[in-house]
Amino acid sequence: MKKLRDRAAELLSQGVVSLVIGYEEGTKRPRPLFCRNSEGAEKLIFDSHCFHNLAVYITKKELVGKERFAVTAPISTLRSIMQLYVENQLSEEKLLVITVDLSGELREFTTFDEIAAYVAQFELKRGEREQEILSKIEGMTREERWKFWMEEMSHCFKCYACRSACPLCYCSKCVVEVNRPQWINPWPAPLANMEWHINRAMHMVGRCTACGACGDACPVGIPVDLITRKMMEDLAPEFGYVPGQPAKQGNALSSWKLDDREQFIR
Amino acid sequence: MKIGFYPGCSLTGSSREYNESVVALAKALDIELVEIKDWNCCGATAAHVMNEELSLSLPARIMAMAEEQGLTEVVVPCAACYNRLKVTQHELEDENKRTRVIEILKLPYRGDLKIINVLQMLEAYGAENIKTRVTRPFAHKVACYYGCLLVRPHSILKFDRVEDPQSMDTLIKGIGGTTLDWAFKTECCGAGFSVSRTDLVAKLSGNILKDAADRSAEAVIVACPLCQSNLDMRRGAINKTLKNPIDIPVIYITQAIGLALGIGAKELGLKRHFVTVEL
Amino acid sequence: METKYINKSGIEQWFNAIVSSGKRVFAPVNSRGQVDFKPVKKLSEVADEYIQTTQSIKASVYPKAEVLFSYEKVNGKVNLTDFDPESVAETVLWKVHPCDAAGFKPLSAIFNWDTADKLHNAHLVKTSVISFSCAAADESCFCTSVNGSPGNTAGSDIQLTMLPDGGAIAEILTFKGETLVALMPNVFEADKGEKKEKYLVDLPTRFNLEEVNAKLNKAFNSTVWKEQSERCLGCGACAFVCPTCACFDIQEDAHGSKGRRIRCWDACGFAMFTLHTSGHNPREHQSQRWRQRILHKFSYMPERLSVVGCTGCGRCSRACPVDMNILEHITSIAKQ
Amino acid sequence: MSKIGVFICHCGENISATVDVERVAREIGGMEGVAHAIDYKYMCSDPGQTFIKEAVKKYGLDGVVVGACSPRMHEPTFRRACAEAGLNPYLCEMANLREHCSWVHEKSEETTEKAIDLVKMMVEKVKKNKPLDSIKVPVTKRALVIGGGIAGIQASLDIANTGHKVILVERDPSIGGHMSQLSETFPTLDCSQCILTPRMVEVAQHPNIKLYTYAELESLEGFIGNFKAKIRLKAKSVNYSTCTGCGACIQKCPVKKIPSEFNAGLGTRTAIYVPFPQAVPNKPVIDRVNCNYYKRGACKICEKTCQVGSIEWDKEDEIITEEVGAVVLATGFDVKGTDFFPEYGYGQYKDVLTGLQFERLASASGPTFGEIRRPSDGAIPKKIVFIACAGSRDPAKGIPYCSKICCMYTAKHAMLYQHKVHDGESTVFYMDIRAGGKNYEEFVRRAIEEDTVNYVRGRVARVYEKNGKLIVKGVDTLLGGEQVEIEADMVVLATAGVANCGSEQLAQKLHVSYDPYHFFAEAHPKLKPVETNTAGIFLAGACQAPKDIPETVGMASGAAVKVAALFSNDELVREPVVAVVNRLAPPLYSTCVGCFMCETACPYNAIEHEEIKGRDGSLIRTIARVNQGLCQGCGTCVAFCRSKSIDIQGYTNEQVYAEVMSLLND
Amino acid sequence: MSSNTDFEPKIIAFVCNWCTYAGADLTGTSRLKYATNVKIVRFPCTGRIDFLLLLKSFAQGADGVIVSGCHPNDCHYTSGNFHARRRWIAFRSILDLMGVDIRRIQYSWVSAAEGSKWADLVNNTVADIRALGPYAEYQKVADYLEKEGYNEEA
Repeated sequence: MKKLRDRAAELLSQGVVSLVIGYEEGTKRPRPLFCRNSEGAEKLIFDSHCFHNLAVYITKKELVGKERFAVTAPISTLRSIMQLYVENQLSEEKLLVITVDLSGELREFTTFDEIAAYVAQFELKRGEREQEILSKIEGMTREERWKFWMEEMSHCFKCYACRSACPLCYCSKCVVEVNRPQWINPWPAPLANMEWHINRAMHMVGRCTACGACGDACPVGIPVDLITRKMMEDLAPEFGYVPGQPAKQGNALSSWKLDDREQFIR
Repeated sequence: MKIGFYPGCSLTGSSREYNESVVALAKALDIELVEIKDWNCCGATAAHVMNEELSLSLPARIMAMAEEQGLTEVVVPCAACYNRLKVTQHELEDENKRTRVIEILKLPYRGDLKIINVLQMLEAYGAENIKTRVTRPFAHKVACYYGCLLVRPHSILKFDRVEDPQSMDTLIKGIGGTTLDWAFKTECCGAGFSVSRTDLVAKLSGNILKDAADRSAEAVIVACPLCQSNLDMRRGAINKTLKNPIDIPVIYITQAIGLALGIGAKELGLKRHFVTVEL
Repeated sequence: METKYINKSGIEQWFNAIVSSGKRVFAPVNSRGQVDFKPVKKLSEVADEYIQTTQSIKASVYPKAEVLFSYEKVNGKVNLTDFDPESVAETVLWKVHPCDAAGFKPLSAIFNWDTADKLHNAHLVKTSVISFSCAAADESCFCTSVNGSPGNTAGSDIQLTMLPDGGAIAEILTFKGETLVALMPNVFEADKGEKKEKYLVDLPTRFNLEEVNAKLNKAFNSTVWKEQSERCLGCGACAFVCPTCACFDIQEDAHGSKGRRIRCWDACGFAMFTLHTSGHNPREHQSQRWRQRILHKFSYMPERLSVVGCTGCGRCSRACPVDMNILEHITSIAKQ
Repeated sequence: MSKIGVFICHCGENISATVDVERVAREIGGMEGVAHAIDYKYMCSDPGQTFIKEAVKKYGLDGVVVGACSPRMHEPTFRRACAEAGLNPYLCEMANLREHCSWVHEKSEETTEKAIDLVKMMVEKVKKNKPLDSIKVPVTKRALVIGGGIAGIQASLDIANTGHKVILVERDPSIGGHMSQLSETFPTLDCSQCILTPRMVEVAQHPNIKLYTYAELESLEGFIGNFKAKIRLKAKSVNYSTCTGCGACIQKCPVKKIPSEFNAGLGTRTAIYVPFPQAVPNKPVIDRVNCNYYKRGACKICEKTCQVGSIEWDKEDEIITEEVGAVVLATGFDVKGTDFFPEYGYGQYKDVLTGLQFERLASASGPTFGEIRRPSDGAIPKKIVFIACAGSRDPAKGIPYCSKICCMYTAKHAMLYQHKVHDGESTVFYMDIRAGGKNYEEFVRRAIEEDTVNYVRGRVARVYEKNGKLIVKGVDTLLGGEQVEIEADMVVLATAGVANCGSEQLAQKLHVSYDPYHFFAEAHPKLKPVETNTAGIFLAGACQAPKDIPETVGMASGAAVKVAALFSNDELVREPVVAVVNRLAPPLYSTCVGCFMCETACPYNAIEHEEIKGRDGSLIRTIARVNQGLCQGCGTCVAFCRSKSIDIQGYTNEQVYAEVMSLLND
Repeated sequence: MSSNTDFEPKIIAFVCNWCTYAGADLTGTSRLKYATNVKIVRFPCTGRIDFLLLLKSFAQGADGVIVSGCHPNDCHYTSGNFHARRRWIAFRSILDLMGVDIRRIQYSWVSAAEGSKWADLVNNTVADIRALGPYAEYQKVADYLEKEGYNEEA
């Protein structure tokens, strides 16, 4: 922690970066922090409770400005950074990525290849909560799944916290805001909510890194992260992609294999 | 090495020498043959032209028994049996046929049994042992005769080159023999017409023997009881169709290898042939 | 205004009487790991042991999307069907927190500030509020700082203060409240003289409203907005759980020759909220939208509608994915 | 409010027999935004089109829907009519009431209701249509011809003679192709090389033809009129600008036993070689696979021999880019080798030859200088058997088609044999004799009657060697299925003509379709035999299917005319069905966020990066832009774009959404 | 579920212009008959077909959807159908997770030469959807605003 604070203060005072995005103590748990000077750096923390995916901020131009900036990133954030990189949203020159490795040492990444190599050591596994809910869903019949999700969807009031928390939802105009035609009804209603979440999952095919930020952000407790997570688990092996290790040429939906599955096609 | 064994009718009747030599050779090569209990006729060359359900059910029962007895791989020395079992296995990949046959048999049938012929068994489990255990190199020039049933239809059996098979030749070369490049490797010997149209068999088998003799073969090597009996037992009728009678013997590959390993002629059933074997 | 006593079994009998009167009864229910107002039939369904429901009673009283009118064109003629106030069902809200009930005033002030809002008022008329005074609070609660209190009766028709014996002090506050009592008057006994204040949570004032108001009057161009809003993600969670947020959007749901016009919830925190067709956005940055949220509640509303736009329920702080703690932010403004 | 005109066609009785067309017109006439709706017997006729034109003017229509046949049939007709009346043609749509309704349903209420729905759908679509302008793209008037056989030579010369530049790319060290390997040609028996070599020389000397031999197409990008071809010039290891072609190096090369490709494996060549004496260009290349120096690092005898120092050991493959407007594919075919035939010995009998090998034996420039001799012992075969349809017309061998040229060349071979070996005996086993063509049947008859070739109708079961003879066992089906056994000295297999190796990969590089046998597919089997499905790419010769020389030459000239026609315009007019990335006023500029996933999805590389810059020149954002020339309008990017920032003209989101909604809203 | 014998399913077909639309034209030219329930919407390529259109179709009352294009390797645009196939694999997987009845979407390859396949496809799909009955489960919620609240008791 001390090392991180010192390094951040150093980077800021030496003018290497103009901003360090990190974590500070919050009301109940750590929250994002934006330090612009070495005093701010004193508040920095970094531990296993720091779960916010700070990658969500690094595509916001008004926030990060034109100068070089740094971001402290746990594994899930690193995976998102890799995905943002292949989607042409980041540049190596502008971004300094800092993490604390398993041995507590500070690591800095200046290239995306370094990040990819580092991330490759970590396996993406289901946590207890994910395992519990997903195995429940996996055991349901089709009708039961529909009922389960409809019940969940009835709670959604379309605050779009899931979208706002997702680092990969960086569109300046989201499809739900497109009104010619109005693809998805803008009001919260069970089906319109369902359409939004199906749409979100489709937009995440080949991209979702299963960081869980969307589910965590949901104020009404819908496990929206599990929709994209299950999608990712089901499709990643088939389409041959690994979250955090994105292919440089095209993602799962913009590429194809001659022998892709087609038993369902008559 | 333990492997399932389906002798079939011929090996217990007209071709006992084939059975004897297979068993003797397997023993010499440390291969334990486990005979399928309560096996039945495979239907041979007759059933499949008469009744499809019967022709599938007979071999299916054999395989179902083998599966039930916990066997995973079965060697079938008779080329006709081998062919019928393999073809049945292929046919029963069709769900409807499989359901029907299971209904007839009242036995479970999975269809994952590995069916191999003697050449495949020797290639897979004997090749190394044969090489080191040859005591009497088989220094003879012979014609390897495969016949029809061992290699056809290729799409189902997927064994060897269809028009110019090589596996028997390789085995013979392995025990010091010389093999002929000849034209009748896979020609028909007349097969089951042996009884009803001996004249036809005499002509067809005669062509085969003549080409082998013309190319100065000392023996014809076979791996099919039907071929062996036509070329051997019908020699009299054959010789009547030829200008010059032919006296070269027709022996099984198992006998040839047995000789090379120093197994006795009697043990290999070599005394049972119509054409005297002096090799 | 009348104060009565009602014992434990009396509460249940009265509750059952309300349910069987045919009115819809909404009460906090614990399900899916969250406590929220839901239709209930039995008292046992009602949640205990919680500080605050995730959503305010706004979610139970006002639909998130509501048809203003519908139309159909037949043979070149348009048939309009207007909103029917009578279509709104009689609703009783059970176990409402005072901070929730207090939200009706600012909401009504907004909806009726120039013309009376037919829909809003129809829902209000059909709704009866049985609030429970608060015996517990957490670090997000600050009603006492915004003219409220754990025993505030504003907006309630009846307020119950639970007593250790399982009974309650019942303050019957309005005619609507009396109507509810009349469903089973015999369970209401004479007031036993217990002081309600004794059973209320002690919640010290966290900031001085006047002071905040004075600071805000000069804070429009302050850098504080940018500093505070940096981590804000721009979602609508705070607005949607708030008992006083009233932003809405008008949408057309057209299918061929028929359709309906729908009013649905919106949030001033959304980037698109103020986006003009031209592409110009008067509140282009999140900091401006954050400023709008705070100024609207703590400056514009007191000034124009004479009511604070915040009841101190603390829901926005709890719902915020990135811990935008309103109390913390207001306090820091007050200290500036 | 829209003013749509709807025109329902009876199509004689084709539509009106099952659809109540009057009711359709009546009901549609009552729809929102429909200003005029009529039905008429033949909308596509002159009076029918006049109705439309007059209505456009009279009612000031801003959209037209014609309910008639398939738009694939008459869309251009009605769009033209609208354009003539001053309405943007892309404001006209067709509802398919014939192929998709009246012809596939019985006369019933439901059929009429479906017809109404189909028209309604198009009315709703047209309401969302926008006027579009055709896209004009410039034409690069330079052609690329791939393959230097007779097809490529002919096409190149024909195009070059119209005054346009041609780039001819040949894989081998010399042009000439299979025709240069032939001895004499049917049905005239004139010498193949005598008629071909002048053409080869003409190619080399033509001022409009740029010839790249020993070169292959690496990639082709772009679209009709604007292709960019990357061509790999394989390292020849010989500097052609200094090499005089003296041939001294070839004589001295110590590696002499390489089977000669030109002689179909019957002769040999050296490692530094010219494929044949009349090669164009007549300069050698070094075959690096077989060269001692490249294999073992030592030798360099050729370098020592070369007077002008032309050997370039370190030369590497070079990739050049040429811009062309059209491509002619003339990559020819190949023949199956004898090893494809297990029944004829898997290629192990030296005296079982392919027809192409026999051509080399019969050719005066061949390994035996035109004498028919057995490759095994050099003896002159006294008995020869020709087997036609070796592989062809044999579904079991995966070649169910007829290779077309074998009947004729087999007759020619037998004839040549009889002419050269007077006491020889030749037998041809055949299935049918296919001799359709000018003087072809007469030629075959001559072989049978004058040259006494023994034609046996039947198949050959086996060929095997015995006592130095090839025993051919066949059947004569004309004589009651009698078995025939011939002790032949030589057997010639008329092996199947198959697609050239690598044709599948080439097709994929060019985005042209190919048939199951990997021959390139023509755009239409009857009406567009030289076009491919990809505009601007044409076919010539046997790369499309096996064919003989006159047919090949005819097709090559056909392709050349297509190219010349294309080059007669300075600009090409294209349908504006292309994708567009939206543009908005600042500060948004576009809803595109520049993730460029569309770029990876686009099959045509049509997505470009556009930098949005502020007034001070600073980069604000990089967003996608569609190159309208490259875009073919598939719309894959549209469905892929998450923010719906790309749309495709003619099938916009609004249009298709309106269509779907109209079908479902009651 | 109500008796399905008089149930006439509403089915929309999303097809590509070059193969299936042309194939359906051939069905017409060959005068092969099929059910009137299916209406065709033409797209340039299956690659163009937006998954949202399928969702909207169900929301607007379709009981079934056909999506059809060129066989693999036959795409006029060389790879549009391959992109579409991937999209469908993903879409099916997500729909299935959410409990949407994926049996109601029939994917197919119908070439320009397969006029009879198109007729069979339509007839079989109509029969399949008829057997499944109206997609009431989905259509019911399509109209819901919050007022009818899914979480409220009926």
